[in-house]
Amino acid sequence: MNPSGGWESVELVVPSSLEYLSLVNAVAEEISERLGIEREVRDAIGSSVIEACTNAIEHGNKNDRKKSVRIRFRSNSERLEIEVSDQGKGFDPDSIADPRDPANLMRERGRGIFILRTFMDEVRFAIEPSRGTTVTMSKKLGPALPKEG
Amino acid sequence: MNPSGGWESVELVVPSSLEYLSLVNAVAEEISERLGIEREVRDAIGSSVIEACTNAIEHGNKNDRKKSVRIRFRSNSERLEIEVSDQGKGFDPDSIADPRDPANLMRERGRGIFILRTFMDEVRFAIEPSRGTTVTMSKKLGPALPKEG
Amino acid sequence: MNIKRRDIRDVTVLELSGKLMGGDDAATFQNLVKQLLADGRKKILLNLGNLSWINSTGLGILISGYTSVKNGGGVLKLASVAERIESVLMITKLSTVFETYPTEDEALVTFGSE
Amino acid sequence: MNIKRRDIRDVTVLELSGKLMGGDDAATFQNLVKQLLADGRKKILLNLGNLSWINSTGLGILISGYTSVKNGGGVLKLASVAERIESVLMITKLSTVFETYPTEDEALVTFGSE
Ligand SMILES: Nc1ncnc2c1ncn2[C@@H]1O[C@H](COP(=O)(O)OP(=O)(O)O)[C@@H](O)[C@H]1O
Ligand SMILES: Nc1ncnc2c1ncn2[C@@H]1O[C@H](COP(=O)(O)OP(=O)(O)O)[C@@H](O)[C@H]1O
Repeated sequence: MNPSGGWESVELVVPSSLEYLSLVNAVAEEISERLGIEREVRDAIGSSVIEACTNAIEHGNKNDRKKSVRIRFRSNSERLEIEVSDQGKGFDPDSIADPRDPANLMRERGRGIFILRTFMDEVRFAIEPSRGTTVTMSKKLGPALPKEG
Repeated sequence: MNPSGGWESVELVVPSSLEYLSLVNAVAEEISERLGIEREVRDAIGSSVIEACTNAIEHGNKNDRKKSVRIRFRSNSERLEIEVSDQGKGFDPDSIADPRDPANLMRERGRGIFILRTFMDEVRFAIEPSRGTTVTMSKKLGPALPKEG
Repeated sequence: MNIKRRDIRDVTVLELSGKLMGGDDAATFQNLVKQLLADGRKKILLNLGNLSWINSTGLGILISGYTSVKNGGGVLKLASVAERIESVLMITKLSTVFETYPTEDEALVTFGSE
Repeated sequence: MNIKRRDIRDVTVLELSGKLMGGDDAATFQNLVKQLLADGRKKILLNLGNLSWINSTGLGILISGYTSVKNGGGVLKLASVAERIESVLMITKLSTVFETYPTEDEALVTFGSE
Protein backbone atom coordinates (compact mmCIF):
# COMPACT_ATOMS: atom_id res chain seq x y z
CA MET A 1 0.00 0.00 0.00
CA ASN A 2 2.96 2.21 0.52
CA PRO A 3 5.82 1.88 -1.91
CA SER A 4 7.38 5.12 -0.71
CA GLY A 5 8.35 3.47 2.57
CA GLY A 6 7.22 6.43 4.70
CA TRP A 7 4.13 6.66 6.86
CA GLU A 8 0.81 6.76 5.13
CA SER A 9 -2.44 7.43 6.91
CA VAL A 10 -6.17 6.95 6.60
CA GLU A 11 -8.55 8.81 8.86
CA LEU A 12 -12.14 8.01 9.71
CA VAL A 13 -14.46 10.19 11.78
CA VAL A 14 -17.80 8.78 12.96
CA PRO A 15 -20.60 9.93 15.28
CA SER A 16 -20.64 8.45 18.79
CA SER A 17 -23.05 5.62 18.28
CA LEU A 18 -22.35 1.90 18.53
CA GLU A 19 -24.09 1.46 15.15
CA TYR A 20 -20.95 2.78 13.50
CA LEU A 21 -18.78 -0.01 14.89
CA SER A 22 -19.43 -2.18 11.85
CA LEU A 23 -18.19 0.59 9.60
CA VAL A 24 -15.06 0.90 11.75
CA ASN A 25 -14.62 -2.86 11.60
CA ALA A 26 -15.00 -2.86 7.80
CA VAL A 27 -12.36 -0.16 7.44
CA ALA A 28 -9.95 -1.94 9.80
CA GLU A 29 -10.48 -5.17 7.84
CA GLU A 30 -9.93 -3.49 4.48
CA ILE A 31 -6.76 -1.75 5.65
CA SER A 32 -5.24 -4.83 7.30
CA GLU A 33 -6.08 -6.94 4.29
CA ARG A 34 -4.40 -4.44 1.99
CA LEU A 35 -1.30 -4.52 4.16
CA GLY A 36 -1.16 -8.27 3.60
CA ILE A 37 -1.81 -9.04 7.26
CA GLU A 38 -2.86 -12.63 7.89
CA ARG A 39 -6.35 -13.59 9.07
CA GLU A 40 -5.54 -14.20 12.74
CA VAL A 41 -3.69 -10.91 13.21
CA ARG A 42 -6.38 -9.08 11.26
CA ASP A 43 -8.95 -10.43 13.72
CA ALA A 44 -6.84 -9.29 16.66
CA ILE A 45 -6.51 -5.81 15.17
CA GLY A 46 -10.23 -5.66 14.39
CA SER A 47 -11.18 -6.69 17.92
CA SER A 48 -8.80 -4.12 19.41
CA VAL A 49 -10.08 -1.25 17.29
CA ILE A 50 -13.65 -2.22 18.14
CA GLU A 51 -12.83 -2.18 21.89
CA ALA A 52 -11.11 1.18 21.71
CA CYS A 53 -14.03 2.65 19.75
CA THR A 54 -16.62 1.10 22.07
CA ASN A 55 -14.89 2.84 24.98
CA ALA A 56 -14.56 6.12 23.10
CA ILE A 57 -18.28 6.03 22.25
CA GLU A 58 -19.64 4.80 25.59
CA HIS A 59 -17.24 6.09 28.23
CA GLY A 60 -15.55 8.99 26.45
CA ASN A 61 -18.38 10.57 24.48
CA LYS A 62 -21.24 9.09 26.58
CA ASN A 63 -23.13 8.02 23.45
CA ASP A 64 -23.63 11.64 22.44
CA ARG A 65 -24.07 11.37 18.66
CA LYS A 66 -23.10 15.01 18.26
CA LYS A 67 -19.63 14.17 19.50
CA SER A 68 -17.41 12.26 17.16
CA VAL A 69 -14.77 9.58 17.38
CA ARG A 70 -11.71 9.91 15.19
CA ILE A 71 -9.77 6.82 14.12
CA ARG A 72 -6.44 7.21 12.39
CA PHE A 73 -4.65 4.27 10.77
CA ARG A 74 -0.98 4.95 10.05
CA SER A 75 1.27 2.40 8.49
CA ASN A 76 4.72 1.99 7.13
CA SER A 77 6.46 -1.18 6.04
CA GLU A 78 7.16 -2.14 9.65
CA ARG A 79 4.03 -1.39 11.58
CA LEU A 80 0.41 -0.39 11.71
CA GLU A 81 -0.45 2.21 14.30
CA ILE A 82 -4.04 3.01 15.19
CA GLU A 83 -5.15 6.07 17.12
CA VAL A 84 -8.67 6.36 18.54
CA SER A 85 -9.68 9.74 19.96
CA ASP A 86 -12.74 10.87 21.85
CA GLN A 87 -13.81 14.14 23.47
CA GLY A 88 -14.35 12.74 26.97
CA LYS A 89 -12.92 13.34 30.42
CA GLY A 90 -10.47 10.45 30.45
CA PHE A 91 -9.72 7.87 33.15
CA ASP A 92 -6.83 6.17 34.89
CA PRO A 93 -5.60 3.33 32.67
CA ASP A 94 -3.36 2.00 35.46
CA SER A 95 -6.35 1.17 37.62
CA ILE A 96 -7.71 -1.48 35.26
CA ALA A 97 -8.14 -4.86 37.02
CA ASP A 98 -7.25 -8.17 35.39
CA PRO A 99 -10.53 -9.62 34.09
CA ARG A 100 -9.08 -13.14 34.29
CA ASP A 101 -8.82 -13.02 38.08
CA PRO A 102 -11.28 -15.50 39.56
CA ALA A 103 -12.90 -12.59 41.40
CA ASN A 104 -13.53 -10.80 38.09
CA LEU A 105 -14.10 -13.66 35.68
CA MET A 106 -17.89 -13.56 35.85
CA ARG A 107 -18.21 -9.78 35.74
CA GLU A 108 -20.13 -8.44 32.80
CA ARG A 109 -17.73 -5.60 32.05
CA GLY A 110 -14.09 -4.69 32.33
CA ARG A 111 -12.48 -6.56 29.44
CA GLY A 112 -12.03 -3.89 26.76
CA ILE A 113 -8.67 -2.47 27.70
CA PHE A 114 -7.36 -5.91 28.60
CA ILE A 115 -8.29 -7.14 25.12
CA LEU A 116 -6.46 -4.41 23.28
CA ARG A 117 -3.45 -4.62 25.55
CA THR A 118 -3.28 -8.36 24.90
CA PHE A 119 -3.79 -8.26 21.16
CA MET A 120 -1.64 -5.27 20.26
CA ASP A 121 2.14 -4.94 20.63
CA GLU A 122 2.07 -1.52 22.21
CA VAL A 123 -0.74 0.55 23.73
CA ARG A 124 -0.44 4.14 24.95
CA PHE A 125 -3.06 6.43 26.45
CA ALA A 126 -2.86 10.20 26.10
CA ILE A 127 -5.45 11.72 28.36
CA GLU A 128 -6.20 15.43 28.34
CA PRO A 129 -9.28 15.95 30.48
CA SER A 130 -10.08 19.22 28.70
CA ARG A 131 -9.80 17.76 25.20
CA GLY A 132 -10.30 14.02 25.37
CA THR A 133 -8.58 10.66 25.34
CA THR A 134 -6.45 9.22 22.58
CA VAL A 135 -5.53 5.54 22.63
CA THR A 136 -2.62 4.68 20.36
CA MET A 137 -2.07 1.02 19.62
CA SER A 138 0.45 -0.54 17.32
CA LYS A 139 1.15 -3.86 15.75
CA LYS A 140 4.39 -4.97 14.12
CA LEU A 141 3.99 -6.17 10.57
CA GLY A 142 5.62 -9.29 9.28
CA PRO A 143 7.27 -9.38 5.86
CA ALA A 144 4.06 -10.14 3.98
CA LEU A 145 3.10 -9.12 0.48
CA PRO A 146 0.13 -6.83 -0.11
CA LYS A 147 -2.82 -8.53 -1.73
CA GLU A 148 -3.33 -7.94 -5.42
CA GLY A 149 -6.59 -7.24 -7.05
CA MET B 1 -28.74 5.27 11.48
CA ASN B 2 -30.01 8.57 12.63
CA PRO B 3 -32.98 8.62 14.97
CA SER B 4 -32.44 12.28 15.82
CA GLY B 5 -33.57 13.33 12.35
CA GLY B 6 -30.75 15.85 11.93
CA TRP B 7 -27.70 15.51 9.74
CA GLU B 8 -25.10 12.98 10.74
CA SER B 9 -21.75 12.67 9.07
CA VAL B 10 -18.90 10.26 8.50
CA GLU B 11 -15.59 11.47 7.17
CA LEU B 12 -12.84 9.51 5.47
CA VAL B 13 -9.43 10.87 4.47
CA VAL B 14 -7.17 8.79 2.24
CA PRO B 15 -3.86 9.31 0.43
CA SER B 16 -4.03 10.07 -3.29
CA SER B 17 -3.54 6.63 -4.69
CA LEU B 18 -6.01 4.54 -6.67
CA GLU B 19 -5.29 1.63 -4.32
CA TYR B 20 -7.51 3.31 -1.77
CA LEU B 21 -10.55 3.22 -4.04
CA SER B 22 -11.61 -0.16 -2.66
CA LEU B 23 -11.60 1.23 0.86
CA VAL B 24 -13.72 4.15 -0.32
CA ASN B 25 -16.06 1.71 -2.04
CA ALA B 26 -16.34 -0.42 1.10
CA VAL B 27 -17.22 2.62 3.20
CA ALA B 28 -19.81 3.83 0.67
CA GLU B 29 -21.31 0.33 0.60
CA GLU B 30 -21.45 0.07 4.38
CA ILE B 31 -23.04 3.49 4.78
CA SER B 32 -25.64 2.99 2.06
CA GLU B 33 -26.50 -0.44 3.38
CA ARG B 34 -26.96 0.98 6.88
CA LEU B 35 -29.28 3.63 5.48
CA GLY B 36 -31.44 0.85 4.08
CA ILE B 37 -30.72 1.84 0.48
CA GLU B 38 -31.58 -0.83 -2.06
CA ARG B 39 -28.95 -2.69 -4.09
CA GLU B 40 -29.38 -0.83 -7.37
CA VAL B 41 -29.18 2.62 -5.81
CA ARG B 42 -26.25 1.52 -3.64
CA ASP B 43 -24.40 0.51 -6.81
CA ALA B 44 -25.15 3.89 -8.39
CA ILE B 45 -23.87 5.69 -5.31
CA GLY B 46 -20.77 3.49 -5.14
CA SER B 47 -19.95 4.08 -8.80
CA SER B 48 -20.41 7.83 -8.38
CA VAL B 49 -18.16 8.06 -5.32
CA ILE B 50 -15.53 6.02 -7.11
CA GLU B 51 -15.63 8.35 -10.12
CA ALA B 52 -15.37 11.47 -7.99
CA CYS B 53 -12.45 9.98 -6.04
CA THR B 54 -10.70 8.75 -9.19
CA ASN B 55 -10.82 12.33 -10.51
CA ALA B 56 -9.68 13.80 -7.19
CA ILE B 57 -6.73 11.38 -7.08
CA GLU B 58 -5.71 11.53 -10.75
CA HIS B 59 -6.64 15.01 -11.96
CA GLY B 60 -6.86 16.96 -8.71
CA ASN B 61 -3.95 15.60 -6.69
CA LYS B 62 -1.98 14.17 -9.66
CA ASN B 63 -1.43 10.86 -7.85
CA ASP B 64 0.71 12.59 -5.24
CA ARG B 65 0.36 10.25 -2.22
CA LYS B 66 1.34 13.05 0.10
CA LYS B 67 -1.82 14.89 -0.83
CA SER B 68 -5.04 13.52 0.52
CA VAL B 69 -8.62 13.15 -0.63
CA ARG B 70 -11.37 13.85 1.86
CA ILE B 71 -14.75 12.16 1.50
CA ARG B 72 -17.63 13.26 3.68
CA PHE B 73 -20.91 11.33 3.83
CA ARG B 74 -23.75 13.34 5.36
CA SER B 75 -27.23 11.95 5.73
CA ASN B 76 -30.56 12.75 7.22
CA SER B 77 -33.81 10.90 6.79
CA GLU B 78 -34.34 12.44 3.36
CA ARG B 79 -31.02 12.34 1.61
CA LEU B 80 -27.44 11.23 1.46
CA GLU B 81 -24.96 13.90 0.46
CA ILE B 82 -21.39 13.03 -0.45
CA GLU B 83 -18.58 15.56 -0.68
CA VAL B 84 -15.24 14.68 -2.29
CA SER B 85 -12.43 17.22 -1.93
CA ASP B 86 -8.97 17.38 -3.43
CA GLN B 87 -6.13 19.90 -3.31
CA GLY B 88 -5.84 20.43 -7.06
CA LYS B 89 -6.21 23.33 -9.46
CA GLY B 90 -9.76 22.64 -10.55
CA PHE B 91 -11.30 22.62 -14.03
CA ASP B 92 -14.35 23.80 -15.92
CA PRO B 93 -17.19 21.37 -15.31
CA ASP B 94 -19.32 23.02 -18.00
CA SER B 95 -16.88 22.03 -20.73
CA ILE B 96 -17.48 18.29 -20.28
CA ALA B 97 -18.57 16.65 -23.55
CA ASP B 98 -21.29 13.99 -23.72
CA PRO B 99 -19.48 10.65 -23.88
CA ARG B 100 -22.48 9.08 -25.61
CA ASP B 101 -22.05 11.22 -28.72
CA PRO B 102 -21.02 9.02 -31.62
CA ALA B 103 -17.87 11.13 -31.94
CA ASN B 104 -16.93 10.34 -28.32
CA LEU B 105 -18.30 6.84 -27.84
CA MET B 106 -15.04 5.04 -28.53
CA ARG B 107 -12.83 7.43 -26.55
CA GLU B 108 -10.97 5.87 -23.69
CA ARG B 109 -11.64 8.66 -21.22
CA GLY B 110 -14.19 11.32 -20.41
CA ARG B 111 -16.99 9.37 -18.68
CA GLY B 112 -16.43 10.07 -14.99
CA ILE B 113 -18.36 13.27 -14.54
CA PHE B 114 -21.10 12.03 -16.84
CA ILE B 115 -21.50 8.92 -14.67
CA LEU B 116 -21.91 10.80 -11.42
CA ARG B 117 -24.20 13.38 -12.99
CA THR B 118 -26.39 10.56 -14.34
CA PHE B 119 -26.50 8.44 -11.18
CA MET B 120 -26.91 11.16 -8.57
CA ASP B 121 -29.85 13.52 -8.12
CA GLU B 122 -27.77 16.64 -7.73
CA VAL B 123 -24.11 17.40 -8.40
CA ARG B 124 -22.32 20.65 -7.57
CA PHE B 125 -18.70 21.66 -8.06
CA ALA B 126 -16.98 24.17 -5.82
CA ILE B 127 -13.66 25.04 -7.36
CA GLU B 128 -11.11 27.19 -5.60
CA PRO B 129 -7.90 27.04 -7.62
CA SER B 130 -5.83 27.98 -4.58
CA ARG B 131 -7.36 25.33 -2.31
CA GLY B 132 -8.84 22.59 -4.42
CA THR B 133 -12.02 21.16 -5.84
CA THR B 134 -15.01 19.86 -3.89
CA VAL B 135 -17.66 17.82 -5.67
CA THR B 136 -20.92 17.57 -3.74
CA MET B 137 -23.38 14.93 -4.90
CA SER B 138 -26.66 14.00 -3.35
CA LYS B 139 -29.22 11.26 -3.62
CA LYS B 140 -32.77 11.33 -2.30
CA LEU B 141 -33.61 8.49 0.03
CA GLY B 142 -36.79 6.50 -0.23
CA PRO B 143 -38.78 5.57 2.87
CA ALA B 144 -36.71 2.46 3.61
CA LEU B 145 -35.93 0.92 6.96
CA PRO B 146 -32.33 0.66 8.16
CA LYS B 147 -30.97 -2.86 8.21
CA GLU B 148 -30.82 -4.59 11.57
CA GLY B 149 -28.01 -6.64 12.83
CA MET C 1 -27.67 -8.93 16.31
CA ASN C 2 -30.51 -11.14 15.13
CA ILE C 3 -31.73 -14.23 16.94
CA LYS C 4 -33.44 -17.23 15.38
CA ARG C 5 -34.95 -19.78 17.75
CA ARG C 6 -35.35 -23.48 17.10
CA ASP C 7 -36.48 -26.11 19.61
CA ILE C 8 -34.88 -29.50 19.25
CA ARG C 9 -36.68 -31.69 21.77
CA ASP C 10 -35.90 -30.12 25.16
CA VAL C 11 -32.97 -28.08 23.90
CA THR C 12 -33.59 -24.53 22.66
CA VAL C 13 -31.13 -23.51 20.00
CA LEU C 14 -30.61 -19.77 19.57
CA GLU C 15 -28.82 -18.81 16.38
CA LEU C 16 -27.17 -15.44 16.83
CA SER C 17 -26.17 -13.55 13.69
CA GLY C 18 -24.63 -10.20 12.85
CA LYS C 19 -22.60 -8.69 15.67
CA LEU C 20 -23.12 -8.78 19.41
CA MET C 21 -22.13 -5.45 20.82
CA GLY C 22 -24.32 -3.98 23.48
CA GLY C 23 -26.87 -1.26 22.89
CA ASP C 24 -30.25 -2.92 22.35
CA ASP C 25 -28.68 -6.37 22.14
CA ALA C 26 -28.36 -6.68 25.92
CA ALA C 27 -32.07 -6.25 26.70
CA THR C 28 -33.18 -8.35 23.71
CA PHE C 29 -31.05 -11.26 24.79
CA GLN C 30 -31.80 -11.00 28.52
CA ASN C 31 -35.54 -10.85 27.93
CA LEU C 32 -35.46 -13.87 25.67
CA VAL C 33 -33.47 -15.89 28.19
CA LYS C 34 -35.84 -14.91 31.01
CA GLN C 35 -38.82 -15.93 28.91
CA LEU C 36 -37.26 -19.29 28.12
CA LEU C 37 -36.57 -19.98 31.79
CA ALA C 38 -40.11 -18.92 32.71
CA ASP C 39 -41.38 -21.41 30.11
CA GLY C 40 -39.30 -24.13 31.71
CA ARG C 41 -36.87 -24.37 28.80
CA LYS C 42 -33.61 -24.72 30.65
CA LYS C 43 -31.29 -26.28 28.08
CA ILE C 44 -29.99 -23.53 25.88
CA LEU C 45 -27.51 -23.82 23.05
CA LEU C 46 -26.15 -20.67 21.44
CA ASN C 47 -25.11 -21.30 17.87
CA LEU C 48 -22.64 -18.50 17.08
CA GLY C 49 -21.83 -19.71 13.55
CA ASN C 50 -23.25 -16.59 11.94
CA LEU C 51 -21.99 -14.10 14.47
CA SER C 52 -19.28 -12.15 12.68
CA TRP C 53 -17.82 -10.35 15.66
CA ILE C 54 -18.35 -9.47 19.28
CA ASN C 55 -17.00 -6.75 21.55
CA SER C 56 -16.41 -6.90 25.30
CA THR C 57 -19.93 -5.59 25.92
CA GLY C 58 -21.15 -8.56 23.89
CA LEU C 59 -19.08 -10.89 26.08
CA GLY C 60 -20.86 -9.34 29.05
CA ILE C 61 -24.20 -10.18 27.45
CA LEU C 62 -23.16 -13.81 27.05
CA ILE C 63 -22.03 -13.94 30.66
CA SER C 64 -25.22 -12.44 32.00
CA GLY C 65 -27.17 -15.01 29.96
CA TYR C 66 -24.99 -17.79 31.29
CA THR C 67 -25.45 -16.63 34.87
CA SER C 68 -29.24 -16.26 34.55
CA VAL C 69 -29.59 -19.74 33.08
CA LYS C 70 -27.33 -21.27 35.72
CA ASN C 71 -29.17 -19.53 38.55
CA GLY C 72 -32.42 -20.76 37.05
CA GLY C 73 -31.15 -24.33 37.25
CA GLY C 74 -30.39 -24.68 33.55
CA VAL C 75 -27.39 -24.98 31.26
CA LEU C 76 -26.14 -22.73 28.48
CA LYS C 77 -23.54 -23.94 26.00
CA LEU C 78 -21.94 -22.58 22.83
CA ALA C 79 -21.49 -24.12 19.39
CA SER C 80 -19.80 -23.11 16.10
CA VAL C 81 -17.81 -20.25 17.53
CA ALA C 82 -15.94 -18.37 14.78
CA GLU C 83 -12.17 -18.02 15.17
CA ARG C 84 -12.28 -14.29 15.82
CA ILE C 85 -14.68 -14.78 18.73
CA GLU C 86 -12.92 -17.90 19.97
CA SER C 87 -9.68 -15.99 20.37
CA VAL C 88 -11.38 -13.31 22.46
CA LEU C 89 -12.88 -16.03 24.68
CA MET C 90 -9.44 -17.60 25.01
CA ILE C 91 -7.49 -14.54 26.07
CA THR C 92 -10.15 -13.47 28.56
CA LYS C 93 -10.28 -17.04 29.97
CA LEU C 94 -14.02 -17.08 29.32
CA SER C 95 -13.27 -20.27 27.43
CA THR C 96 -12.99 -21.86 30.89
CA VAL C 97 -16.53 -20.71 31.68
CA PHE C 98 -18.40 -21.63 28.52
CA GLU C 99 -18.75 -25.22 27.41
CA THR C 100 -18.06 -24.94 23.69
CA TYR C 101 -18.52 -27.39 20.81
CA PRO C 102 -17.32 -27.22 17.21
CA THR C 103 -20.78 -28.01 15.80
CA GLU C 104 -24.38 -27.83 16.89
CA ASP C 105 -24.80 -31.59 16.56
CA GLU C 106 -21.83 -32.31 18.77
CA ALA C 107 -23.25 -29.94 21.38
CA LEU C 108 -26.78 -31.34 21.21
CA VAL C 109 -25.81 -34.85 22.28
CA THR C 110 -24.12 -33.52 25.40
CA PHE C 111 -27.32 -32.12 26.89
CA GLY C 112 -28.75 -35.57 27.64
CA SER C 113 -32.39 -36.22 26.80
CA GLU C 114 -35.32 -36.15 29.15
CA MET D 1 -7.45 -6.77 -11.17
CA ASN D 2 -6.35 -10.34 -11.75
CA ILE D 3 -6.65 -12.17 -15.05
CA LYS D 4 -6.99 -15.92 -15.53
CA ARG D 5 -6.64 -17.24 -19.05
CA ARG D 6 -8.33 -20.35 -20.46
CA ASP D 7 -8.33 -21.45 -24.09
CA ILE D 8 -11.49 -23.15 -25.27
CA ARG D 9 -10.72 -24.30 -28.79
CA ASP D 10 -10.03 -21.10 -30.73
CA VAL D 11 -11.63 -18.82 -28.17
CA THR D 12 -9.48 -17.31 -25.43
CA VAL D 13 -11.44 -16.71 -22.26
CA LEU D 14 -10.02 -14.08 -19.91
CA GLU D 15 -11.55 -14.13 -16.44
CA LEU D 16 -11.14 -10.73 -14.84
CA SER D 17 -11.50 -10.52 -11.07
CA GLY D 18 -11.20 -7.83 -8.41
CA LYS D 19 -11.70 -4.33 -9.72
CA LEU D 20 -10.73 -2.75 -13.00
CA MET D 21 -9.61 0.79 -12.35
CA GLY D 22 -6.61 2.02 -14.19
CA GLY D 23 -3.15 2.30 -12.70
CA ASP D 24 -1.22 -0.86 -13.63
CA ASP D 25 -4.36 -2.54 -14.95
CA ALA D 26 -4.21 -0.66 -18.26
CA ALA D 27 -0.74 -1.86 -19.28
CA THR D 28 -1.33 -5.40 -18.00
CA PHE D 29 -4.47 -5.77 -20.07
CA GLN D 30 -3.12 -4.08 -23.20
CA ASN D 31 0.02 -6.20 -23.22
CA LEU D 32 -1.95 -9.39 -22.81
CA VAL D 33 -4.29 -8.47 -25.67
CA LYS D 34 -1.35 -7.58 -27.94
CA GLN D 35 0.33 -10.88 -27.16
CA LEU D 36 -2.84 -12.81 -27.94
CA LEU D 37 -3.22 -11.05 -31.29
CA ALA D 38 0.45 -11.66 -32.08
CA ASP D 39 -0.15 -15.36 -31.35
CA GLY D 40 -3.05 -15.36 -33.77
CA ARG D 41 -5.68 -15.75 -31.03
CA LYS D 42 -8.31 -13.38 -32.29
CA LYS D 43 -11.48 -14.58 -30.55
CA ILE D 44 -11.50 -13.15 -27.08
CA LEU D 45 -14.18 -13.50 -24.43
CA LEU D 46 -13.96 -11.46 -21.25
CA ASN D 47 -15.73 -13.18 -18.38
CA LEU D 48 -16.50 -10.39 -15.92
CA GLY D 49 -18.35 -12.60 -13.42
CA ASN D 50 -15.79 -12.00 -10.68
CA LEU D 51 -15.17 -8.35 -11.36
CA SER D 52 -16.75 -6.52 -8.44
CA TRP D 53 -16.58 -3.03 -9.82
CA ILE D 54 -15.12 -0.82 -12.50
CA ASN D 55 -14.51 2.89 -12.83
CA SER D 56 -14.49 5.02 -15.96
CA THR D 57 -10.76 4.41 -16.38
CA GLY D 58 -11.58 0.70 -16.35
CA LEU D 59 -14.17 1.29 -19.07
CA GLY D 60 -11.42 2.95 -21.08
CA ILE D 61 -9.27 -0.16 -20.68
CA LEU D 62 -12.09 -2.33 -22.02
CA ILE D 63 -12.55 0.02 -24.97
CA SER D 64 -8.87 0.08 -25.83
CA GLY D 65 -8.88 -3.73 -25.73
CA TYR D 66 -11.94 -3.84 -27.95
CA THR D 67 -10.38 -1.45 -30.45
CA SER D 68 -7.04 -3.31 -30.57
CA VAL D 69 -8.77 -6.63 -31.16
CA LYS D 70 -11.05 -5.19 -33.83
CA ASN D 71 -8.17 -3.48 -35.62
CA GLY D 72 -6.29 -6.78 -35.50
CA GLY D 73 -9.18 -8.49 -37.29
CA GLY D 74 -10.56 -10.22 -34.21
CA VAL D 75 -13.62 -10.05 -31.97
CA LEU D 76 -13.94 -9.28 -28.27
CA LYS D 77 -17.15 -10.05 -26.37
CA LEU D 78 -18.29 -9.90 -22.75
CA ALA D 79 -19.99 -12.49 -20.55
CA SER D 80 -21.41 -12.59 -16.99
CA VAL D 81 -21.41 -8.86 -16.42
CA ALA D 82 -22.44 -8.01 -12.84
CA GLU D 83 -25.38 -5.62 -12.43
CA ARG D 84 -23.26 -2.80 -11.07
CA ILE D 85 -21.02 -2.89 -14.16
CA GLU D 86 -23.93 -3.49 -16.53
CA SER D 87 -25.61 -0.30 -15.40
CA VAL D 88 -22.47 1.74 -16.05
CA LEU D 89 -22.26 0.24 -19.55
CA MET D 90 -25.93 1.09 -20.10
CA ILE D 91 -25.84 4.74 -19.13
CA THR D 92 -22.65 5.39 -21.10
CA LYS D 93 -24.15 3.58 -24.13
CA LEU D 94 -21.12 1.28 -24.19
CA SER D 95 -23.69 -1.50 -24.11
CA THR D 96 -24.20 -0.67 -27.80
CA VAL D 97 -20.52 -1.29 -28.44
CA PHE D 98 -19.89 -4.52 -26.54
CA GLU D 99 -21.64 -7.73 -27.48
CA THR D 100 -22.65 -9.08 -24.08
CA TYR D 101 -23.97 -12.50 -22.97
CA PRO D 102 -25.43 -13.61 -19.64
CA THR D 103 -23.14 -16.64 -19.38
CA GLU D 104 -19.85 -17.82 -20.77
CA ASP D 105 -21.49 -20.80 -22.49
CA GLU D 106 -24.02 -18.62 -24.27
CA ALA D 107 -21.19 -16.40 -25.46
CA LEU D 108 -18.96 -19.25 -26.59
CA VAL D 109 -21.42 -20.63 -29.13
CA THR D 110 -21.69 -17.25 -30.83
CA PHE D 111 -18.05 -17.17 -31.89
CA GLY D 112 -18.52 -19.89 -34.49
CA SER D 113 -15.91 -22.63 -34.72
CA GLU D 114 -13.06 -22.86 -37.16
N1 LIG E 1 -12.06 6.38 26.35
C1 LIG E 1 -12.40 6.32 27.66
N2 LIG E 1 -12.85 7.44 28.29
C2 LIG E 1 -13.20 7.41 29.58
N3 LIG E 1 -13.12 6.30 30.34
C3 LIG E 1 -12.69 5.15 29.79
C4 LIG E 1 -12.30 5.10 28.43
N4 LIG E 1 -11.90 3.85 28.15
C5 LIG E 1 -12.05 3.15 29.29
N5 LIG E 1 -12.52 3.92 30.29
C6 LIG E 1 -12.76 3.52 31.69
O1 LIG E 1 -12.08 2.32 31.94
C7 LIG E 1 -12.97 1.31 32.38
C8 LIG E 1 -12.56 -0.05 31.85
O2 LIG E 1 -12.71 -0.10 30.46
P1 LIG E 1 -12.77 -1.50 29.74
O3 LIG E 1 -11.62 -2.32 30.17
O4 LIG E 1 -12.89 -1.23 28.28
O5 LIG E 1 -14.10 -2.20 30.27
P2 LIG E 1 -15.61 -1.74 30.15
O6 LIG E 1 -15.71 -0.77 29.04
O7 LIG E 1 -16.35 -3.00 29.90
O8 LIG E 1 -15.95 -1.13 31.48
C9 LIG E 1 -14.33 1.74 31.90
O9 LIG E 1 -15.38 1.25 32.68
C10 LIG E 1 -14.23 3.26 31.97
O10 LIG E 1 -14.50 3.70 33.27
N1 LIG F 1 -11.16 16.92 -9.41
C1 LIG F 1 -10.70 17.38 -10.57
N2 LIG F 1 -9.65 18.24 -10.61
C2 LIG F 1 -9.18 18.70 -11.79
N3 LIG F 1 -9.68 18.37 -12.99
C3 LIG F 1 -10.72 17.52 -13.02
C4 LIG F 1 -11.29 16.99 -11.84
N4 LIG F 1 -12.33 16.19 -12.18
C5 LIG F 1 -12.39 16.21 -13.52
N5 LIG F 1 -11.43 17.02 -14.05
C6 LIG F 1 -11.22 17.33 -15.48
O1 LIG F 1 -12.39 16.99 -16.22
C7 LIG F 1 -12.08 16.04 -17.24
C8 LIG F 1 -13.23 15.06 -17.42
O2 LIG F 1 -13.33 14.23 -16.30
P1 LIG F 1 -14.10 12.85 -16.39
O3 LIG F 1 -15.44 13.09 -16.98
O4 LIG F 1 -14.09 12.24 -15.04
O5 LIG F 1 -13.28 11.98 -17.41
P2 LIG F 1 -11.77 11.45 -17.31
O6 LIG F 1 -11.37 11.50 -15.88
O7 LIG F 1 -11.84 10.08 -17.86
O8 LIG F 1 -10.97 12.37 -18.17
C9 LIG F 1 -10.78 15.40 -16.81
O9 LIG F 1 -10.04 14.92 -17.89
C10 LIG F 1 -10.08 16.54 -16.09
O10 LIG F 1 -9.41 17.37 -17.00
